[in-house]
Amino acid sequence: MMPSDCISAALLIAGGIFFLAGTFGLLRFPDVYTRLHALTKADNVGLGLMVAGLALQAESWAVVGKLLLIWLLVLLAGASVAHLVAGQALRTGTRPWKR
Amino acid sequence: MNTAFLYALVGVGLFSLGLYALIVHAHLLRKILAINVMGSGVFLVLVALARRSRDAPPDAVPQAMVITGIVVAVSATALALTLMLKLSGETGRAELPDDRRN
Amino acid sequence: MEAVNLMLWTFDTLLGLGLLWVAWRTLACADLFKGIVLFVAFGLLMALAWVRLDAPDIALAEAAIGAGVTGALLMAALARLRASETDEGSAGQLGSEGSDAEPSQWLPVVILLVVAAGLGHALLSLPPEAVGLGAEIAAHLDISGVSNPVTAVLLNFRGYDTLLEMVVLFVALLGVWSLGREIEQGASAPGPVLDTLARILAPVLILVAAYLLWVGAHAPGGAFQAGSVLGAAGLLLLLAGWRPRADLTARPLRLALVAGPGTFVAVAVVTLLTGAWLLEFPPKHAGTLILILEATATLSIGVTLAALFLGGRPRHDQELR
Amino acid sequence: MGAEFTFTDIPWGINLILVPLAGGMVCFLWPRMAKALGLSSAFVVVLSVAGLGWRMQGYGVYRHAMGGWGAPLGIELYADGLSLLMLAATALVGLGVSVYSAGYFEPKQSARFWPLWLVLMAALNALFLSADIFNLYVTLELMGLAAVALVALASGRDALSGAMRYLLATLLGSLAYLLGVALLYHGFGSLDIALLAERVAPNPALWAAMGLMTAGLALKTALFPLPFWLPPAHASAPAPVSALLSALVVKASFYILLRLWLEIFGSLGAGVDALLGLLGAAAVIWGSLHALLQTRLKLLVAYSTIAQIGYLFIAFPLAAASGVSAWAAAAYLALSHALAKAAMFLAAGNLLHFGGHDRIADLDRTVQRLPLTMGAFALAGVSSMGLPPSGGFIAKWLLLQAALAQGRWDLAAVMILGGLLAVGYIFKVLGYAFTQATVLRESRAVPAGMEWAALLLATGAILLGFLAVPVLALLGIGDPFGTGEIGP
Repeated sequence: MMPSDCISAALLIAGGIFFLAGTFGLLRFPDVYTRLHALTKADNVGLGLMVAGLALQAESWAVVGKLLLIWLLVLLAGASVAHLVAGQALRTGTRPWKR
Repeated sequence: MNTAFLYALVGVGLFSLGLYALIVHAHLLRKILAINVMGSGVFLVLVALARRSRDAPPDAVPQAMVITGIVVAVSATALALTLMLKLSGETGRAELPDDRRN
Repeated sequence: MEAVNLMLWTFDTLLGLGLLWVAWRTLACADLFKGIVLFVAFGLLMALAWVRLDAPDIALAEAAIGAGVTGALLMAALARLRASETDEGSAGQLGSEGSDAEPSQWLPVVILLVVAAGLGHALLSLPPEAVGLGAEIAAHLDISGVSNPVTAVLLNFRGYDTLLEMVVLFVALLGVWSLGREIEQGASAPGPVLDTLARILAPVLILVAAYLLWVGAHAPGGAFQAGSVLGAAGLLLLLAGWRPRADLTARPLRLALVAGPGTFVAVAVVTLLTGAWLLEFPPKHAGTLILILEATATLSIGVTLAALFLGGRPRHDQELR
Repeated sequence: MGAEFTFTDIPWGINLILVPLAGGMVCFLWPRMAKALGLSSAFVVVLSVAGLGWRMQGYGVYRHAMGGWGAPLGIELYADGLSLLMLAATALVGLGVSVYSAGYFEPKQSARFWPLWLVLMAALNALFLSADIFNLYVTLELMGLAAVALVALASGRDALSGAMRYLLATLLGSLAYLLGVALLYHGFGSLDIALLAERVAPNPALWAAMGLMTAGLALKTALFPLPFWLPPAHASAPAPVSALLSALVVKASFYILLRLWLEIFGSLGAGVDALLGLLGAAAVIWGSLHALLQTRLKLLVAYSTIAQIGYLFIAFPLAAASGVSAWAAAAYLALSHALAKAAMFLAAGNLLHFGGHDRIADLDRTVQRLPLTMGAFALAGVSSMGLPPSGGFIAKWLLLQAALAQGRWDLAAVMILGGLLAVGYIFKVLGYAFTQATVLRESRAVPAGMEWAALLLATGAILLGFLAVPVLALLGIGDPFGTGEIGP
């Protein structure tokens, strides 16, 4: 195994862990706001790690560019959609969870 | 069991599940969902069975048929949803009246 | 290799069971909104299944149309349905979901189990080697004008199907338009976030559509995937409150809607006049012709999907001109 | 292409698909021209069918390899006598309905009707010309969606729920058919009907495909016990649309079923054809009885369609046992019923337009006031009852002969009973049309074109009673029923 392969593997596994954590958060957190938090945080970082891991394996810069573009688009969409969902929830009267 | 048969059987399962839901549910939106699930089941059978021999290159004909089918499905769904909205605007319910079934 | 195979087998089994479970929840859960969300998830799982079946073209189409556009159409319909039902005291919604208990529920279950068992038996009795046209396609691919076999089938070998399929989309639009005008959404102001998102994303989506269209000649992609991405861009703009100007919704919109099938018919006539058969592309020009057909098809698919999302004729469309 | 371009070179079959398709799109772009374009398209289609028939008489069956590929890679068009007969029915009914519609719709509805109708015409022609089971699926869906949209043109609760029910039924039928396509393709490696016919072998996949496709198409054809969607859709649609649905659209799915049966599933036969015959017989009785019970004219005509479809299915067991004449009878019945039923619905539309209602008991001396319309209804009724001289008589006579020759007294009895019930429901309408109603109502004038369209179609159904020899000869082109001779 090349050293870059090892780094890739580590990044991919780390990304997977973030996704797993995000999914748990989505399922276990108490209200819509905290769930959104878990989802976006974990997905953005998890996907970023995965993209980084895959970029190391890419055959050309064009592929790296596409991977980066995917990540940026997901960041943009995830952030906006989370904002919209939270805003809608506030408007329809869902109170943020308090301990 | 071969992967191809596994997915084909899942396709049959989806077809039957959709058919059941189409029969028992009264709400039109759910009937439309059921039709879509049935369609996905048929598409899965269509493509999965072409992968029975793994070493050959994929057969493009079923794949093209499924792409055609997906476009047909979205067309039908759009028409059905608009009809449903008009009907519920007329009757106040998104269901078919049952009185005509004799 | 054994370990990899076992992992893949486990993955396939889990995915198959997951598909069935999500489909069942989609159809059985009490809340329709939840059902639609699950349906979108179902579409994404289907896209995964397509990848596992070496069908990336379908995976793209499924994710964009099956999950994306269909999901948006369903959501919009549910929102309009709820809006109209709250006027009537939302009796219909509750009543419809609770009143499903008919006495003879076991009969369909039994019949369907028998049907499913029979179909399963029929499937498993098929010969283990696929009989298909894979070799036939490979043999003719070099004179088809493209190197992606799926595009070759869709636009060349079975281009006639695709012509009729474009007309199916057109007919759906005719049907929706004949049912009335667009349904005005209530007072949900789009807000700055959605507006900005649409401003950034729409051009990117249009670029992606162009890329998918171009790449479809030799790699997964093509007119349908590109068209649905274009449609998604239109959907986003419509959601953000954008509406086409009055002078654009008259003839130009109608022209865009028929551009795809219209070009197809025109090319069909030209090929018939210059050659012996309808839609017979001379190998030298096949690539160009396919690109022209795909470009107009992409435009029409995109515009039609966005127009279908409106749920009726646009405000400024005049029927009699 | 050679220097000289002769009459034979005109691609008649292609015209049948492309002309209405292009017409429909142009109608959408320039709604003001819709009526003129629609009428001329319908006229060109009639000419093209005549040209196709002329060419086939000289050169035999028509084939066209789409894209020049040919089966199995590409899609082929194929027309033999059976296709030609169905195309002729489409063209004639299409022309009659087009002339009728030119007077029927108000401008706004007209702008919506013509594009949909022209696309439906293209779909029907494409369906009757197709030799590829997946291409048939696409044409089926195109036809179904266009038909549903046309039903919904008559706004209002009944039409909308009728259209919705129809849409769900037609989608379900198509999906069952498509699953059958998948099994046939993966079982035998082709989508072309002729190639499949060479390759099929009785195995579970073929049985399953047969079950799925037969059930799906029977649902679309509204075979008993699955006709629940037909009466509401056909009765609530605008009159010309009802005519198209009853005359042509249900026949299209029957045509596919017949084709598949003749080429692919015929070898499996055993038992299934008997079942189809039984269902057909039940449909004849059930549909006729319901027609007799109706108080509204359009519903009566719609239930009569269910009964007439039943006759088509009675041909299955008869043809399986011996001979071609039962198939020829079914094809003949499909043609004459198309003309007669279109005429009936158009006449019913005239009455509805005239009096503002279609309650049979309040028809109020329409015989004197709308003689052409009632004449059309009566002539179409003659064909539906199977009285001579009419196309319906020839068809039912052939069917009855086949039944008697095989000693199927039960089926013969059902046919005779169905005929008697038809006499009952037709005369019920005619009787009220002669008498004066208790409550007098205002009436609106009916445009002459609408009356003549109905009358000419009905006359066509009667004329078929004199044309048995040439029509059966045309039907024999390409030997669609596979034994080399046709008729008695």
